[in-house]
Amino acid sequence: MSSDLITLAIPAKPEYVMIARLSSAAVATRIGFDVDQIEDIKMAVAEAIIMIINQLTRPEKLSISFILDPKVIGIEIFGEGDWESSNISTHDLGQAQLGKYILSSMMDSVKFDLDNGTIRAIFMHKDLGV
Amino acid sequence: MSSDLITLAIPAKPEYVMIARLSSAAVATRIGFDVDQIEDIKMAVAEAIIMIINQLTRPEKLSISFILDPKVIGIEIFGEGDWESSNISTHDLGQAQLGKYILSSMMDSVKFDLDNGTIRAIFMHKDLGV
Amino acid sequence: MILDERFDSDTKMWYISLDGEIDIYNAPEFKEKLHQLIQQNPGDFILDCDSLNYIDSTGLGVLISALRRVKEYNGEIKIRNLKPYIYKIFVITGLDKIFTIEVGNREQ
Amino acid sequence: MILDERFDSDTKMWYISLDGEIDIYNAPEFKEKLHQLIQQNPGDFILDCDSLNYIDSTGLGVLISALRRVKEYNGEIKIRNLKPYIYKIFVITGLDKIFTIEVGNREQ
Ligand SMILES: Nc1ncnc2c1ncn2[C@@H]1O[C@H](COP(=O)(O)OP(=O)(O)O)[C@@H](O)[C@H]1O
Ligand SMILES: Nc1ncnc2c1ncn2[C@@H]1O[C@H](COP(=O)(O)OP(=O)(O)O)[C@@H](O)[C@H]1O
Repeated sequence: MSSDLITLAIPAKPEYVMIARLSSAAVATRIGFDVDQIEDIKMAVAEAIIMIINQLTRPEKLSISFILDPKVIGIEIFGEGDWESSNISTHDLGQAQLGKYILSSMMDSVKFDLDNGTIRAIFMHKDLGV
Repeated sequence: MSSDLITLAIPAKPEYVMIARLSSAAVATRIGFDVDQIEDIKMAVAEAIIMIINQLTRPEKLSISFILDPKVIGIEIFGEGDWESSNISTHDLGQAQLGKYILSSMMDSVKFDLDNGTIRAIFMHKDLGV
Repeated sequence: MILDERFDSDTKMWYISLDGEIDIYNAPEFKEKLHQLIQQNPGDFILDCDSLNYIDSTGLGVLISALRRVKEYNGEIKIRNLKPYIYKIFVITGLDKIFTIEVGNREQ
Repeated sequence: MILDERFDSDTKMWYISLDGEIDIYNAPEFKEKLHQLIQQNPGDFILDCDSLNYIDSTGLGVLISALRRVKEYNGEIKIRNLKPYIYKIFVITGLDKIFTIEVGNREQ
Protein backbone atom coordinates (compact mmCIF):
# COMPACT_ATOMS: atom_id res chain seq x y z
CA MET A 1 0.00 0.00 0.00
CA SER A 2 1.38 3.39 -0.94
CA SER A 3 1.50 6.30 1.49
CA ASP A 4 -1.28 8.84 1.74
CA LEU A 5 -0.28 12.43 1.12
CA ILE A 6 -1.73 15.56 2.68
CA THR A 7 -0.43 18.95 1.64
CA LEU A 8 -0.97 22.36 3.15
CA ALA A 9 0.27 25.68 1.82
CA ILE A 10 0.12 28.92 3.81
CA PRO A 11 1.46 32.41 3.28
CA ALA A 12 4.78 32.66 5.14
CA LYS A 13 3.40 35.05 7.75
CA PRO A 14 3.49 34.66 11.53
CA GLU A 15 -0.31 34.77 11.83
CA TYR A 16 -0.70 31.59 9.80
CA VAL A 17 1.78 29.38 11.65
CA MET A 18 -0.99 28.52 14.10
CA ILE A 19 -3.00 27.01 11.24
CA ALA A 20 -0.13 24.70 10.31
CA ARG A 21 0.15 23.73 13.97
CA LEU A 22 -3.52 22.86 14.36
CA SER A 23 -3.65 21.04 11.03
CA SER A 24 -0.62 18.99 12.06
CA ALA A 25 -2.40 18.08 15.26
CA ALA A 26 -5.44 16.92 13.27
CA VAL A 27 -3.26 14.79 10.99
CA ALA A 28 -1.38 13.29 13.93
CA THR A 29 -4.67 12.51 15.68
CA ARG A 30 -5.93 10.63 12.65
CA ILE A 31 -2.79 8.46 12.50
CA GLY A 32 -3.34 7.52 16.12
CA PHE A 33 -0.58 9.38 17.98
CA ASP A 34 -1.24 9.97 21.67
CA VAL A 35 -1.73 13.37 23.27
CA ASP A 36 1.95 13.91 24.13
CA GLN A 37 3.12 12.84 20.69
CA ILE A 38 0.58 15.17 19.07
CA GLU A 39 1.97 18.05 21.19
CA ASP A 40 5.48 17.12 19.98
CA ILE A 41 4.45 17.06 16.33
CA LYS A 42 2.63 20.41 16.58
CA MET A 43 5.65 21.99 18.21
CA ALA A 44 8.10 20.49 15.70
CA VAL A 45 6.10 21.75 12.73
CA ALA A 46 5.93 25.23 14.23
CA GLU A 47 9.67 25.30 14.98
CA ALA A 48 10.58 24.08 11.50
CA ILE A 49 8.41 26.82 10.00
CA ILE A 50 9.91 29.49 12.26
CA MET A 51 13.42 28.40 11.25
CA ILE A 52 12.58 28.67 7.56
CA ILE A 53 10.73 31.99 7.90
CA ASN A 54 13.71 33.44 9.78
CA GLN A 55 16.07 32.57 6.94
CA LEU A 56 14.01 34.19 4.24
CA THR A 57 14.53 37.89 3.62
CA ARG A 58 11.18 38.08 1.86
CA PRO A 59 9.14 35.07 2.96
CA GLU A 60 6.30 34.22 0.58
CA LYS A 61 4.86 30.77 0.94
CA LEU A 62 5.32 27.68 3.05
CA SER A 63 4.42 24.23 1.83
CA ILE A 64 3.96 21.43 4.32
CA SER A 65 3.57 17.84 3.16
CA PHE A 66 2.50 15.04 5.45
CA ILE A 67 3.40 11.58 4.20
CA LEU A 68 1.27 9.09 6.05
CA ASP A 69 1.94 5.43 6.61
CA PRO A 70 0.09 3.24 9.07
CA LYS A 71 2.58 3.83 11.89
CA VAL A 72 4.76 6.71 10.71
CA ILE A 73 4.30 10.35 9.89
CA GLY A 74 6.79 12.01 7.56
CA ILE A 75 6.72 15.80 7.33
CA GLU A 76 8.42 17.97 4.73
CA ILE A 77 8.47 21.73 5.07
CA PHE A 78 9.61 23.90 2.24
CA GLY A 79 9.83 27.68 2.06
CA GLU A 80 9.55 29.97 -0.92
CA GLY A 81 10.88 33.50 -1.00
CA ASP A 82 14.19 35.36 -1.22
CA TRP A 83 17.05 34.56 1.05
CA GLU A 84 20.75 35.26 1.43
CA SER A 85 23.17 33.19 3.46
CA SER A 86 24.80 36.36 4.82
CA ASN A 87 21.86 38.00 6.52
CA ILE A 88 21.65 35.76 9.57
CA SER A 89 22.42 37.65 12.75
CA THR A 90 23.75 36.08 15.93
CA HIS A 91 20.34 36.85 17.41
CA ASP A 92 18.77 34.61 14.77
CA LEU A 93 21.45 31.98 15.32
CA GLY A 94 20.55 31.78 19.02
CA GLN A 95 16.94 31.52 18.02
CA ALA A 96 17.69 28.79 15.48
CA GLN A 97 19.65 26.87 18.10
CA LEU A 98 16.61 26.78 20.38
CA GLY A 99 14.53 25.53 17.47
CA LYS A 100 17.04 22.81 16.64
CA TYR A 101 17.07 21.50 20.20
CA ILE A 102 13.29 21.34 20.17
CA LEU A 103 13.03 19.71 16.73
CA SER A 104 15.57 17.01 17.42
CA SER A 105 14.01 16.01 20.68
CA MET A 106 10.41 16.04 19.43
CA MET A 107 10.94 14.01 16.26
CA ASP A 108 12.66 10.68 15.56
CA SER A 109 14.68 12.14 12.71
CA VAL A 110 15.29 15.60 11.29
CA LYS A 111 17.15 16.40 8.08
CA PHE A 112 17.99 19.87 6.83
CA ASP A 113 18.22 20.55 3.15
CA LEU A 114 20.96 23.16 3.00
CA ASP A 115 21.65 25.52 0.16
CA ASN A 116 24.84 27.51 0.70
CA GLY A 117 24.54 27.14 4.47
CA THR A 118 20.91 28.18 4.52
CA ILE A 119 18.02 25.88 5.36
CA ARG A 120 15.59 25.64 2.46
CA ALA A 121 13.63 22.58 3.50
CA ILE A 122 13.29 20.39 6.55
CA PHE A 123 12.33 16.71 6.50
CA MET A 124 11.39 14.91 9.65
CA HIS A 125 9.59 11.81 10.79
CA LYS A 126 8.08 10.31 13.89
CA ASP A 127 7.08 6.71 14.56
CA LEU A 128 3.89 5.82 16.32
CA GLY A 129 5.98 3.43 18.37
CA VAL A 130 3.42 0.82 19.32
CA MET B 1 -4.25 44.52 -0.48
CA SER B 2 -4.66 41.16 -2.18
CA SER B 3 -6.23 38.15 -0.50
CA ASP B 4 -4.21 35.56 1.35
CA LEU B 5 -4.53 32.01 0.09
CA ILE B 6 -4.34 28.79 2.07
CA THR B 7 -4.64 25.45 0.30
CA LEU B 8 -5.12 21.98 1.65
CA ALA B 9 -5.20 18.74 -0.32
CA ILE B 10 -6.27 15.43 1.18
CA PRO B 11 -6.93 11.96 -0.23
CA ALA B 12 -10.67 11.69 -0.90
CA LYS B 13 -11.23 9.17 1.88
CA PRO B 14 -13.71 9.40 4.75
CA GLU B 15 -10.96 9.22 7.39
CA TYR B 16 -9.42 12.48 6.21
CA VAL B 17 -12.54 14.64 6.16
CA MET B 18 -11.95 15.35 9.85
CA ILE B 19 -8.61 16.94 8.97
CA ALA B 20 -10.28 19.34 6.55
CA ARG B 21 -12.82 20.14 9.24
CA LEU B 22 -10.24 20.94 11.90
CA SER B 23 -8.06 22.91 9.48
CA SER B 24 -11.09 24.96 8.46
CA ALA B 25 -11.75 25.71 12.10
CA ALA B 26 -8.16 26.91 12.53
CA VAL B 27 -8.44 29.16 9.48
CA ALA B 28 -11.78 30.57 10.64
CA THR B 29 -10.36 31.20 14.11
CA ARG B 30 -7.50 33.22 12.64
CA ILE B 31 -9.88 35.42 10.63
CA GLY B 32 -11.76 36.19 13.82
CA PHE B 33 -15.03 34.29 13.43
CA ASP B 34 -16.84 33.52 16.68
CA VAL B 35 -17.43 30.05 18.09
CA ASP B 36 -20.80 29.53 16.39
CA GLN B 37 -19.55 30.78 13.04
CA ILE B 38 -16.53 28.47 13.29
CA GLU B 39 -18.88 25.53 13.93
CA ASP B 40 -20.85 26.57 10.81
CA ILE B 41 -17.75 26.78 8.64
CA LYS B 42 -16.44 23.39 9.84
CA MET B 43 -19.79 21.80 9.13
CA ALA B 44 -20.11 23.44 5.70
CA VAL B 45 -16.67 22.28 4.60
CA ALA B 46 -17.43 18.73 5.72
CA GLU B 47 -20.80 18.70 3.94
CA ALA B 48 -19.33 20.07 0.73
CA ILE B 49 -16.66 17.38 0.81
CA ILE B 50 -19.22 14.63 1.48
CA MET B 51 -21.29 15.83 -1.47
CA ILE B 52 -18.32 15.70 -3.79
CA ILE B 53 -17.05 12.34 -2.51
CA ASN B 54 -20.52 10.85 -3.01
CA GLN B 55 -20.56 11.90 -6.64
CA LEU B 56 -17.24 10.36 -7.51
CA THR B 57 -17.20 6.69 -8.48
CA ARG B 58 -13.49 6.51 -7.74
CA PRO B 59 -12.62 9.44 -5.44
CA GLU B 60 -8.95 10.35 -5.47
CA LYS B 61 -8.11 13.76 -4.12
CA LEU B 62 -9.85 16.76 -2.65
CA SER B 63 -8.43 20.26 -2.87
CA ILE B 64 -9.68 22.93 -0.54
CA SER B 65 -8.71 26.58 -1.02
CA PHE B 66 -9.37 29.25 1.56
CA ILE B 67 -9.35 32.77 0.18
CA LEU B 68 -8.90 35.15 3.07
CA ASP B 69 -9.84 38.78 3.23
CA PRO B 70 -10.02 40.83 6.41
CA LYS B 71 -13.73 40.16 6.97
CA VAL B 72 -14.61 37.38 4.56
CA ILE B 73 -13.66 33.77 4.06
CA GLY B 74 -14.09 32.24 0.61
CA ILE B 75 -13.82 28.47 0.31
CA GLU B 76 -13.48 26.44 -2.87
CA ILE B 77 -13.64 22.66 -2.80
CA PHE B 78 -12.71 20.65 -5.82
CA GLY B 79 -12.72 16.88 -6.27
CA GLU B 80 -10.57 14.72 -8.49
CA GLY B 81 -11.50 11.21 -9.55
CA ASP B 82 -13.89 9.41 -11.90
CA TRP B 83 -17.55 10.19 -11.95
CA GLU B 84 -20.65 9.52 -14.02
CA SER B 85 -23.84 11.51 -13.88
CA SER B 86 -25.91 8.32 -14.03
CA ASN B 87 -24.72 6.59 -10.90
CA ILE B 88 -26.53 8.69 -8.32
CA SER B 89 -29.12 6.68 -6.45
CA THR B 90 -32.20 8.13 -4.78
CA HIS B 91 -30.49 7.24 -1.50
CA ASP B 92 -27.62 9.57 -2.44
CA LEU B 93 -30.06 12.22 -3.60
CA GLY B 94 -31.71 12.23 -0.16
CA GLN B 95 -28.28 12.48 1.41
CA ALA B 96 -27.29 15.32 -0.93
CA GLN B 97 -30.50 17.16 -0.07
CA LEU B 98 -29.58 17.10 3.64
CA GLY B 99 -26.15 18.43 2.76
CA LYS B 100 -27.59 21.24 0.64
CA TYR B 101 -29.89 22.39 3.43
CA ILE B 102 -26.94 22.48 5.82
CA LEU B 103 -24.59 24.25 3.39
CA SER B 104 -27.04 26.95 2.43
CA SER B 105 -27.91 27.80 5.99
CA MET B 106 -24.33 27.76 7.29
CA MET B 107 -22.77 29.94 4.60
CA ASP B 108 -23.72 33.32 3.12
CA SER B 109 -23.45 32.01 -0.43
CA VAL B 110 -22.96 28.62 -2.05
CA LYS B 111 -22.36 27.98 -5.74
CA PHE B 112 -22.16 24.58 -7.39
CA ASP B 113 -20.00 24.06 -10.42
CA LEU B 114 -22.01 21.51 -12.38
CA ASP B 115 -20.72 19.30 -15.14
CA ASN B 116 -23.48 17.34 -16.82
CA GLY B 117 -25.65 17.52 -13.70
CA THR B 118 -22.83 16.42 -11.41
CA ILE B 119 -21.16 18.65 -8.83
CA ARG B 120 -17.44 18.99 -9.51
CA ALA B 121 -16.62 21.96 -7.33
CA ILE B 122 -18.33 24.02 -4.66
CA PHE B 123 -17.63 27.68 -3.93
CA MET B 124 -18.94 29.33 -0.82
CA HIS B 125 -18.30 32.35 1.33
CA LYS B 126 -19.13 33.68 4.75
CA ASP B 127 -18.84 37.24 6.06
CA LEU B 128 -17.51 37.99 9.48
CA GLY B 129 -20.47 40.31 9.85
CA VAL B 130 -19.15 42.83 12.35
CA MET C 1 -20.01 7.20 18.79
CA ILE C 2 -22.13 4.81 20.91
CA LEU C 3 -20.99 5.31 24.48
CA ASP C 4 -23.52 3.08 26.13
CA GLU C 5 -26.56 0.96 25.22
CA ARG C 6 -29.15 -0.64 27.47
CA PHE C 7 -32.45 -2.35 26.69
CA ASP C 8 -35.18 -2.05 29.31
CA SER C 9 -37.32 -5.19 28.82
CA ASP C 10 -40.22 -3.82 30.93
CA THR C 11 -40.76 -0.71 28.83
CA LYS C 12 -39.32 -2.26 25.64
CA MET C 13 -37.05 0.72 25.21
CA TRP C 14 -33.48 1.06 24.11
CA TYR C 15 -31.48 3.69 26.00
CA ILE C 16 -28.53 4.71 23.85
CA SER C 17 -25.93 7.34 24.77
CA LEU C 18 -24.11 8.88 21.86
CA ASP C 19 -20.78 10.62 22.23
CA GLY C 20 -18.03 12.33 20.27
CA GLU C 21 -18.50 12.61 16.56
CA ILE C 22 -20.68 10.78 14.06
CA ASP C 23 -19.39 11.51 10.61
CA ILE C 24 -18.72 10.06 7.19
CA TYR C 25 -15.87 8.05 8.71
CA ASN C 26 -17.70 6.13 11.43
CA ALA C 27 -21.29 6.38 10.13
CA PRO C 28 -21.18 2.94 8.44
CA GLU C 29 -20.28 1.34 11.77
CA PHE C 30 -22.97 3.38 13.54
CA LYS C 31 -25.56 2.24 10.99
CA GLU C 32 -24.65 -1.42 11.34
CA LYS C 33 -24.81 -1.15 15.11
CA LEU C 34 -28.24 0.52 15.17
CA HIS C 35 -29.71 -1.96 12.71
CA GLN C 36 -28.32 -4.79 14.82
CA LEU C 37 -29.99 -3.41 17.97
CA ILE C 38 -33.30 -3.02 16.10
CA GLN C 39 -33.11 -6.66 15.03
CA GLN C 40 -32.14 -7.81 18.50
CA ASN C 41 -35.04 -6.04 20.22
CA PRO C 42 -37.52 -4.12 18.08
CA GLY C 43 -38.43 -1.46 20.64
CA ASP C 44 -38.53 2.31 20.94
CA PHE C 45 -35.26 4.21 21.08
CA ILE C 46 -34.15 6.99 23.39
CA LEU C 47 -30.97 8.60 22.06
CA ASP C 48 -29.19 10.63 24.70
CA CYS C 49 -27.00 13.16 22.85
CA ASP C 50 -25.55 14.90 25.88
CA SER C 51 -21.98 13.98 24.85
CA LEU C 52 -22.49 14.18 21.10
CA ASN C 53 -20.31 16.94 19.71
CA TYR C 54 -20.78 16.62 16.01
CA ILE C 55 -23.00 14.87 13.48
CA ASP C 56 -22.89 15.32 9.73
CA SER C 57 -25.44 14.51 7.02
CA THR C 58 -24.12 10.95 6.79
CA GLY C 59 -24.87 10.46 10.49
CA LEU C 60 -28.31 12.03 10.04
CA GLY C 61 -28.90 9.63 7.13
CA VAL C 62 -28.21 6.72 9.50
CA LEU C 63 -30.78 8.06 11.95
CA ILE C 64 -33.34 8.38 9.13
CA SER C 65 -32.60 4.85 7.98
CA ALA C 66 -33.03 3.57 11.57
CA LEU C 67 -36.27 5.54 11.93
CA ARG C 68 -37.71 3.90 8.80
CA ARG C 69 -37.12 0.47 10.29
CA VAL C 70 -38.46 1.44 13.69
CA LYS C 71 -41.60 2.91 12.08
CA GLU C 72 -42.26 -0.46 10.40
CA TYR C 73 -43.27 -1.85 13.80
CA ASN C 74 -44.80 1.48 14.86
CA GLY C 75 -41.94 2.31 17.16
CA GLU C 76 -40.42 5.72 17.69
CA ILE C 77 -37.04 7.37 18.17
CA LYS C 78 -36.76 10.06 20.82
CA ILE C 79 -33.76 12.34 20.78
CA ARG C 80 -32.73 13.97 24.02
CA ASN C 81 -30.18 16.51 25.30
CA LEU C 82 -29.04 17.81 21.94
CA LYS C 83 -26.46 20.57 22.17
CA PRO C 84 -27.89 23.82 20.76
CA TYR C 85 -25.75 23.86 17.61
CA ILE C 86 -26.65 20.24 16.86
CA TYR C 87 -30.33 20.90 17.51
CA LYS C 88 -29.97 23.70 14.95
CA ILE C 89 -28.94 21.12 12.33
CA PHE C 90 -32.08 19.08 12.98
CA VAL C 91 -34.16 22.22 12.48
CA ILE C 92 -32.33 23.28 9.31
CA THR C 93 -32.84 19.87 7.74
CA GLY C 94 -36.46 19.55 8.88
CA LEU C 95 -35.59 16.40 10.84
CA ASP C 96 -36.98 17.97 14.00
CA LYS C 97 -40.39 17.16 12.46
CA ILE C 98 -39.79 13.47 11.86
CA PHE C 99 -38.00 12.62 15.11
CA THR C 100 -39.41 13.19 18.57
CA ILE C 101 -36.99 15.72 19.95
CA GLU C 102 -37.16 16.47 23.64
CA VAL C 103 -35.93 19.98 24.34
CA GLY C 104 -35.34 21.66 27.63
CA ASN C 105 -34.35 18.76 29.86
CA ARG C 106 -30.71 19.33 29.26
CA GLU C 107 -29.10 19.97 32.61
CA GLN C 108 -26.20 22.37 32.61
CA MET D 1 -0.56 36.12 26.49
CA ILE D 2 -0.33 38.38 29.56
CA LEU D 3 -3.46 37.74 31.58
CA ASP D 4 -2.57 39.85 34.53
CA GLU D 5 0.30 42.00 35.87
CA ARG D 6 0.85 43.43 39.32
CA PHE D 7 3.87 45.14 40.87
CA ASP D 8 4.33 44.68 44.61
CA SER D 9 6.24 47.80 45.71
CA ASP D 10 7.17 46.30 49.11
CA THR D 11 8.98 43.28 47.72
CA LYS D 12 9.86 45.00 44.41
CA MET D 13 8.41 42.07 42.51
CA TRP D 14 6.35 41.83 39.35
CA TYR D 15 3.66 39.17 39.46
CA ILE D 16 2.76 38.26 35.89
CA SER D 17 0.22 35.64 34.83
CA LEU D 18 0.68 34.24 31.36
CA ASP D 19 -2.09 32.54 29.46
CA GLY D 20 -2.96 30.96 26.13
CA GLU D 21 -0.23 30.85 23.55
CA ILE D 22 3.00 32.76 23.07
CA ASP D 23 4.20 32.18 19.55
CA ILE D 24 5.83 33.80 16.56
CA TYR D 25 2.62 35.79 16.01
CA ASN D 26 2.29 37.54 19.36
CA ALA D 27 5.90 37.30 20.61
CA PRO D 28 6.82 40.83 19.39
CA GLU D 29 3.97 42.28 21.45
CA PHE D 30 4.97 40.13 24.44
CA LYS D 31 8.56 41.35 24.16
CA GLU D 32 7.57 44.99 24.01
CA LYS D 33 5.30 44.55 27.01
CA LEU D 34 7.95 42.82 29.15
CA HIS D 35 10.61 45.41 28.30
CA GLN D 36 8.16 48.14 29.18
CA LEU D 37 7.47 46.60 32.60
CA ILE D 38 11.22 46.27 33.23
CA GLN D 39 11.69 49.95 32.44
CA GLN D 40 8.72 50.95 34.57
CA ASN D 41 9.91 49.05 37.66
CA PRO D 42 13.22 47.20 37.48
CA GLY D 43 12.36 44.42 39.94
CA ASP D 44 12.30 40.65 40.07
CA PHE D 45 9.72 38.79 38.03
CA ILE D 46 7.45 35.93 38.97
CA LEU D 47 5.86 34.44 35.88
CA ASP D 48 2.84 32.30 36.69
CA CYS D 49 2.37 29.91 33.77
CA ASP D 50 -0.64 28.04 35.11
CA SER D 51 -2.77 29.04 32.11
CA LEU D 52 0.01 29.02 29.53
CA ASN D 53 -0.75 26.34 26.95
CA TYR D 54 1.95 26.84 24.39
CA ILE D 55 5.24 28.65 23.92
CA ASP D 56 7.54 28.37 20.93
CA SER D 57 11.22 29.27 20.48
CA THR D 58 10.28 32.86 19.64
CA GLY D 59 8.52 33.16 22.99
CA LEU D 60 11.49 31.57 24.74
CA GLY D 61 13.72 34.11 22.97
CA VAL D 62 11.65 36.90 24.50
CA LEU D 63 12.11 35.40 27.96
CA ILE D 64 15.88 35.18 27.38
CA SER D 65 15.96 38.76 26.20
CA ALA D 66 14.02 39.88 29.29
CA LEU D 67 16.32 37.86 31.55
CA ARG D 68 19.39 39.62 30.09
CA ARG D 69 17.92 42.98 31.01
CA VAL D 70 16.83 41.84 34.46
CA LYS D 71 20.31 40.41 35.14
CA GLU D 72 21.81 43.84 34.40
CA TYR D 73 20.42 45.07 37.73
CA ASN D 74 20.98 41.67 39.38
CA GLY D 75 17.32 40.76 39.30
CA GLU D 76 15.89 37.37 38.60
CA ILE D 77 12.99 35.75 36.75
CA LYS D 78 11.16 32.95 38.51
CA ILE D 79 8.90 30.71 36.50
CA ARG D 80 6.08 28.97 38.27
CA ASN D 81 3.35 26.38 37.55
CA LEU D 82 4.61 25.26 34.16
CA LYS D 83 2.52 22.52 32.59
CA PRO D 84 4.57 19.33 32.26
CA TYR D 85 4.90 19.47 28.46
CA ILE D 86 6.02 23.09 28.62
CA TYR D 87 8.48 22.34 31.40
CA LYS D 88 9.85 19.65 29.07
CA ILE D 89 10.66 22.38 26.51
CA PHE D 90 12.65 24.33 29.09
CA VAL D 91 14.64 21.18 29.88
CA ILE D 92 15.25 20.30 26.23
CA THR D 93 16.58 23.77 25.50
CA GLY D 94 18.63 23.99 28.68
CA LEU D 95 16.67 27.05 29.79
CA ASP D 96 15.77 25.32 33.05
CA LYS D 97 19.37 26.15 34.05
CA ILE D 98 19.22 29.88 33.38
CA PHE D 99 15.77 30.61 34.78
CA THR D 100 14.70 29.86 38.34
CA ILE D 101 11.98 27.31 37.74
CA GLU D 102 9.81 26.40 40.67
CA VAL D 103 8.47 22.90 40.29
CA GLY D 104 5.94 21.07 42.41
CA ASN D 105 3.75 23.91 43.63
CA ARG D 106 1.31 23.46 40.84
CA GLU D 107 -2.09 22.93 42.38
CA GLN D 108 -4.47 20.76 40.41
N1 LIG E 1 20.74 29.23 24.60
C1 LIG E 1 20.72 30.55 24.44
N2 LIG E 1 21.40 31.33 25.26
C2 LIG E 1 21.36 32.62 25.10
N3 LIG E 1 20.66 33.27 24.16
C3 LIG E 1 19.97 32.56 23.33
C4 LIG E 1 19.98 31.19 23.43
N4 LIG E 1 19.19 30.75 22.51
C5 LIG E 1 18.73 31.79 21.87
N5 LIG E 1 19.18 32.91 22.34
C6 LIG E 1 18.80 34.22 21.80
O1 LIG E 1 18.94 35.33 22.60
C7 LIG E 1 17.98 36.28 22.22
C8 LIG E 1 17.64 37.25 23.27
O2 LIG E 1 18.73 37.96 23.46
P1 LIG E 1 18.90 39.50 23.06
O3 LIG E 1 20.01 39.55 22.11
O4 LIG E 1 18.95 40.21 24.37
O5 LIG E 1 17.57 39.86 22.28
P2 LIG E 1 17.11 41.33 22.05
O6 LIG E 1 18.28 42.08 21.54
O7 LIG E 1 16.05 41.14 21.05
O8 LIG E 1 16.60 41.80 23.38
C9 LIG E 1 16.80 35.51 21.89
O9 LIG E 1 16.09 36.05 20.83
C10 LIG E 1 17.34 34.19 21.52
O10 LIG E 1 17.21 33.98 20.14
N1 LIG F 1 -35.49 14.49 4.16
C1 LIG F 1 -35.37 13.19 4.01
N2 LIG F 1 -36.38 12.37 4.20
C2 LIG F 1 -36.22 11.08 4.05
N3 LIG F 1 -35.09 10.49 3.73
C3 LIG F 1 -34.05 11.22 3.53
C4 LIG F 1 -34.14 12.59 3.65
N4 LIG F 1 -32.96 13.06 3.41
C5 LIG F 1 -32.18 12.04 3.16
N5 LIG F 1 -32.80 10.90 3.21
C6 LIG F 1 -32.15 9.61 2.99
O1 LIG F 1 -32.75 8.46 3.47
C7 LIG F 1 -31.72 7.50 3.74
C8 LIG F 1 -32.12 6.46 4.71
O2 LIG F 1 -33.08 5.77 4.16
P1 LIG F 1 -32.93 4.25 3.67
O3 LIG F 1 -33.22 4.23 2.21
O4 LIG F 1 -33.80 3.47 4.62
O5 LIG F 1 -31.41 3.90 3.89
P2 LIG F 1 -30.88 2.42 3.96
O6 LIG F 1 -31.46 1.69 2.77
O7 LIG F 1 -29.42 2.66 3.86
O8 LIG F 1 -31.31 1.90 5.27
C9 LIG F 1 -30.61 8.28 4.25
O9 LIG F 1 -29.37 7.77 3.87
C10 LIG F 1 -30.83 9.62 3.67
O10 LIG F 1 -29.85 9.88 2.70
